[in-house]
Amino acid sequence: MESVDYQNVISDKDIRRFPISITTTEVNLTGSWRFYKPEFKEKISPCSVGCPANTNIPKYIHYLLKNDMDRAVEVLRRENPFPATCGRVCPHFCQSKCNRKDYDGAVEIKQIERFVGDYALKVPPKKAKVLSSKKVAVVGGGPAGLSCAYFLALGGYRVDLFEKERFLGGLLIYGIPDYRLPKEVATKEIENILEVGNINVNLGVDVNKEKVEELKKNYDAVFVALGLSEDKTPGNVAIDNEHVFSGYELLKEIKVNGRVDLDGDNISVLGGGNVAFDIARSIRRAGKDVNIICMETLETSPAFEDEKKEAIEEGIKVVDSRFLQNLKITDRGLHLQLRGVDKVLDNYEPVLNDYVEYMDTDILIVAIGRKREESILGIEGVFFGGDFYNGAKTVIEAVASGKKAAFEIMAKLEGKEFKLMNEDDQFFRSTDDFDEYKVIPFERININYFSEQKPIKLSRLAANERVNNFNEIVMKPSLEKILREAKRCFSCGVCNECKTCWFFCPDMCIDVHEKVDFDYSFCKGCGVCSEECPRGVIDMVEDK
Amino acid sequence: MDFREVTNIEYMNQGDFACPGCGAGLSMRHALKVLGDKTLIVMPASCWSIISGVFPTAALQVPLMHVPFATAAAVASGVKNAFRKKGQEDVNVVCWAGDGGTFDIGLQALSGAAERKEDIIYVCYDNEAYMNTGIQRSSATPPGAWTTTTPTGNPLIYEKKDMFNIVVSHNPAYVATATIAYPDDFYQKFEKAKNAKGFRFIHLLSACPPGWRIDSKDSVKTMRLAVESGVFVLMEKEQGKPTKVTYKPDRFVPIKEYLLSQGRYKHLDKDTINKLQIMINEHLASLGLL
Amino acid sequence: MIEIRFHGRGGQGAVIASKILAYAYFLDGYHSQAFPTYGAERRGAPVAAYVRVDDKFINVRSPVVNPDYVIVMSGKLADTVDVSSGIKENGLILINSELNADYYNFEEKCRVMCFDVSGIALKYGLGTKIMPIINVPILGVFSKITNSVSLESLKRATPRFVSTGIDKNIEALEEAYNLA
Amino acid sequence: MNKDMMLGSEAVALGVKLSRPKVISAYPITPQTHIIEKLSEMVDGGELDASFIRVESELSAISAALGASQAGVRAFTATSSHGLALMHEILHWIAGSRLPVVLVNANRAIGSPWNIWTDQSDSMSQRDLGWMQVYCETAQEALDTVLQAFYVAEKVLLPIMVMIDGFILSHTLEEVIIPSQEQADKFLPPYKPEYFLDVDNPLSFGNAAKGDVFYHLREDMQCSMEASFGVIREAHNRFDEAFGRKYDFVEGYCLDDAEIVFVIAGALTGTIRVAVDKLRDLGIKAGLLKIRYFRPFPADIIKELLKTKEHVIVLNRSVSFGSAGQLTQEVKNALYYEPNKPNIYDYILSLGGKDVFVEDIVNLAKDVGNLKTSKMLWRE
Repeated sequence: MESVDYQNVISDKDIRRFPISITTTEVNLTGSWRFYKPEFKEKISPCSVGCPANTNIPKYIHYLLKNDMDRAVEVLRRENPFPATCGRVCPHFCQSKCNRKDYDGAVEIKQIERFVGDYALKVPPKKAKVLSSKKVAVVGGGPAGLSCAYFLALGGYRVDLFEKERFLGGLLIYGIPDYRLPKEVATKEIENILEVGNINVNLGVDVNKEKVEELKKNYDAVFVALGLSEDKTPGNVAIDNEHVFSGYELLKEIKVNGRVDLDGDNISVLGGGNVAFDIARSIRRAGKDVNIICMETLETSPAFEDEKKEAIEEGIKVVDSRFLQNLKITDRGLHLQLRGVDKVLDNYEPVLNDYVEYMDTDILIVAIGRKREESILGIEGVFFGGDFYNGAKTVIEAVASGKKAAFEIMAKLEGKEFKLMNEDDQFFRSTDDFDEYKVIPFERININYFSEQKPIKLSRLAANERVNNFNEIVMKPSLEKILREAKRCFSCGVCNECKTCWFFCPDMCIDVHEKVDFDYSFCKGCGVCSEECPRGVIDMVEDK
Repeated sequence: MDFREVTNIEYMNQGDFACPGCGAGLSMRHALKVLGDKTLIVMPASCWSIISGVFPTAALQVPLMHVPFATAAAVASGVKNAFRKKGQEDVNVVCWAGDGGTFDIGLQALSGAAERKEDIIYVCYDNEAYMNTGIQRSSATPPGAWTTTTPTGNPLIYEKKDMFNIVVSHNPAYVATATIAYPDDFYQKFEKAKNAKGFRFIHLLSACPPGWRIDSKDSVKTMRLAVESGVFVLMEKEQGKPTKVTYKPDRFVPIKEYLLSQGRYKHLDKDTINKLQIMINEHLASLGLL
Repeated sequence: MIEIRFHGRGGQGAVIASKILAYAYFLDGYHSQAFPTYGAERRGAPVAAYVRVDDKFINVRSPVVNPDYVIVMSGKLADTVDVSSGIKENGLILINSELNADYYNFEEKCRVMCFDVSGIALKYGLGTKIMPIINVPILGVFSKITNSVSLESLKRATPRFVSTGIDKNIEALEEAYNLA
Repeated sequence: MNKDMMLGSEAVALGVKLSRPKVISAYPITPQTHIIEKLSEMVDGGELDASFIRVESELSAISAALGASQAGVRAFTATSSHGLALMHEILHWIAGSRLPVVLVNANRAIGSPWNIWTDQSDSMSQRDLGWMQVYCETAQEALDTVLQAFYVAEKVLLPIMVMIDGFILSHTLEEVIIPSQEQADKFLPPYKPEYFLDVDNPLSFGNAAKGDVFYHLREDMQCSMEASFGVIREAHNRFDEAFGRKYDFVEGYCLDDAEIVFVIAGALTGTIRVAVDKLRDLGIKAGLLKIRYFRPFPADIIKELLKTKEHVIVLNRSVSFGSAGQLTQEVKNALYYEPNKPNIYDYILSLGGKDVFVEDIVNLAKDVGNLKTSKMLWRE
């Protein structure tokens, strides 16, 4: 048979292409599909707003959970140089703002702060450099003055600090009893502040009006936080240090000597604030019977709830809604005439009723508040802060006031106008640079990523274990408990690298490392990351 | 689930052709994270036919073969038998099909493979209509839903086909429903499917922003709402064990909330929504969930 | 070329008989071919099968229309099916029947032979009274009367196409051969 | 030489077994069933080391073959008629995927009405897929062609369909020379594809391709079809060396001096041979051209063989309704540029198993003077 000549074999050329894909879709830059783009924008947690010092609570909790304690300490100290102190004595306004409060109970921030603060005691802060030739005088070595000095020092200014007493710390050292704040804690924390450098401490310097005027001339700025210098007394009572004592002075004596000797077993304390309860409880620790007499009802009296509760546990009797109308010194001691009080007005004036009661007591301790040295307040061009300016407030409020003053001073010295970064929120932070200050409400929390869990229970010394000593009452929770509690934090508005955005990005365009980075070459702008972020740190913005 | 513990290894390339917020793309990404690199995909016509990239590019880093619409489970049977003969029994042969390719045109091949106990994993990503062709009704389209072929809403008598129990009736090794909106559940189920031997079926609810008429950002949220409202029940059945509901919300969200979050249901009146709620309640009651 | 046509009813084994026969011819050294006319395979329905034998390769594949031999598996079939159709002059029709060959009166000029193969089948337990399986023994009769295929080859061919009762079939085959 | 008798179907099964496929998937349909019954027996009996997937439809049968082939192993399936039609979509896909699947089709008519008997409408209507097509005349040829088919398909990287006529070949017991496994192995090397599903070299197969790419992929399929002539010839030569049996794209019979040539494909060829012999006895110079390869269509060879003939009667066992028999179309096409082309008659015979007898063909040749080339011819 005839045959036609054909090419005998197949060459590569004959089979050139197969329907096989061997390259990647990465040539397809899907970022061009986008109308909106995600942006990483951290926001403000309500607890930070609640904190007078605006501590970035979620952030330090995040570092705690990351087992990066140094970073946690750094974040805490960025706003507050007294974390170990505040972790004990601060009423934690933050907790009352916590988004978890009405969900399953606020995060026990106080104990977390105490935990990190105690760690911080062992970590001195980094030395600050001197960046300016200008000098600032700070008068008063309490929490406000120390905070002001601390932030100024961090800002590169040299500070001369003046303190009347032999030690720095004010009420931290001379006021708050050890069972609430051990002296060593406050002392260490103050030492750490001084570690920053740039602070020249002058102890035993009593500053009066003339001295302030002088400082004003010699320094580029002066901050005065003298605290409250004089006891208030009821009109018909005078402190004689025989039958009638100053609560403040007694507390100081106890802090310095560890004890106080009073003649008499039946002691009455006048006042409903923390000082009244502190002195009452301190004296109770000497085995004496103590009454607290206050104008308010027990519930409305201004002392911290814990204080009141613990005082009653310790056997202190609270005679509330009573006004000391008269006092007679007798052979057996003091005879008090008390009137019933219907209510207490805003200016601390009681509205009395007809009820009259008499009470005998060996000693009366007055703790109804203290006054400031008004004459200094009139000096212009001087910055004021702390209790001296704000009246009796909490430690954290003193810290906040010192911090605010420091920034105001620095703004002034640098010729800038100081303004709070967000007036509405009373929020300022020294170093973080947010473009948008927005507080994350509970509704912004993607609750699907959380489940209900009650806060940890705190262990306290029982009343009979504490009435004969000054040991701390709230025991330190275990690390396990602290971490469990820390995990409850929603981390509102603050990235805690949970990677939810990364997980749900359909386009693999997210990298989470400290913050969230987006690969805009491929991000299609779907917005799932923003929607799913449990804490609202990703915003979708128009992509122009 | 702690997302920080999820592997960083990706088996998908960027630049895929999924719409923004596509549930199917996201589901594939995570399914592959569980299944790993000893996996290959058999893919019938579906949105993923496009998502996977245009020749000569590929969005997957595992082998993939595209196959005609009706054939996924049969092709996978052939692939698995070939791998067995090659001595590579350990390769996961995965069908990745849409609801059309599973509930409708691919059902026969699926049933055949399930009955033969083929050692494959069949994943149906169910976006409840023919989305790739532009949103036409499938037998996975829920009653009441708008599609371009049910412009006044899918009649209520067309109840969504009960794929879970259809597959269960073949007594396969493992059957589950899942959605990526519940990552824990999703990962556990893929892990179980991976470790089981024999025919395995996972029915994934997968949001389609254009088809469901939702904002792309709400994709995961809507899938979650489907579960929270009881429209999609997360369950599983291992061979020899009873069907188990793997997640039950504390209380079911009213179906209204789910329906009205999506444009495809916006035409529904109160009466219809009530009827749908009754249907869902009956279904949940039959599962012992109400 | 020899052409053979089988008539049977579904289930009687006409197709198998045709295969055994073709194979036996093959074993005898011939070229052969066997094939059925299939309808749907239904028990009881009439079927036909064909065998061709030649000393060279058989090309033609059309049905056998002018057979040299016709083998009818059941006498009753001859009443309803035109079994003699196209038979060559002096061709032979072998019918499994108790009746006398005279009973069958075909138009064509051909020989007719009847043989009660069913009786032999039943004796060896092949099939039932209603439906005896006679496909193997009838080949013994065919071998004897035509002398065109060897008994030995039939015996050898049988096991290849019969799955059960091989021994009984072969015994029946031999008895049919001997009695024919 | 080991010779035996077997059905055409069994010869196919034996050819498959000798080819050592790894996956067989099939669904029963008359008249293909004997093939898969026999293969099941071989697999279950351990004679053949393959997976036999008993699928639930022809669609799945061919799909499983697609999967197996893409996975890189030799895959086989068999079907017929409606089954082949049901496979249609996947047949396209396999060709487009460039997978060397071998399919045996037992030719059978397609309804309606129901008809289980043989014609070639089923395979002829699948001619444009990119599958090679071979039509077999005898059981021996069927066996041999299956072996060749794997060789050719795996070199050309296009699938191949081997046709045996239903009943008249599939169910016919005839003699076959049995090749040994050693011979077969020598002829057919193990299948080693370059691209396949491989977790160590992950590729995507069949991703969407736009027109500019798709167009050239299709051009490549045509290039491969054209180049396949060389491969097929090589296969035939090697087969001859290994087994001593010669095959070609076409086979002539009494062709050299023939004036009337019948063109046919499939098992009815044998009947036509007998008719040619008869015609020669009657002094009529008849001849026969048997077409084995319908795809690729060996147009050049056919042109050379037929260009000087007077009458060419193309015997079609299928119709392209509204046009001509598919075989006629191709033959006419091959001869189009010849200046003195023969009279080409478009004859349709034996649809749905209608019997064809030697006499019919003899009469047809005798009557050639009265036949018309202008219209399709049907038997009285």
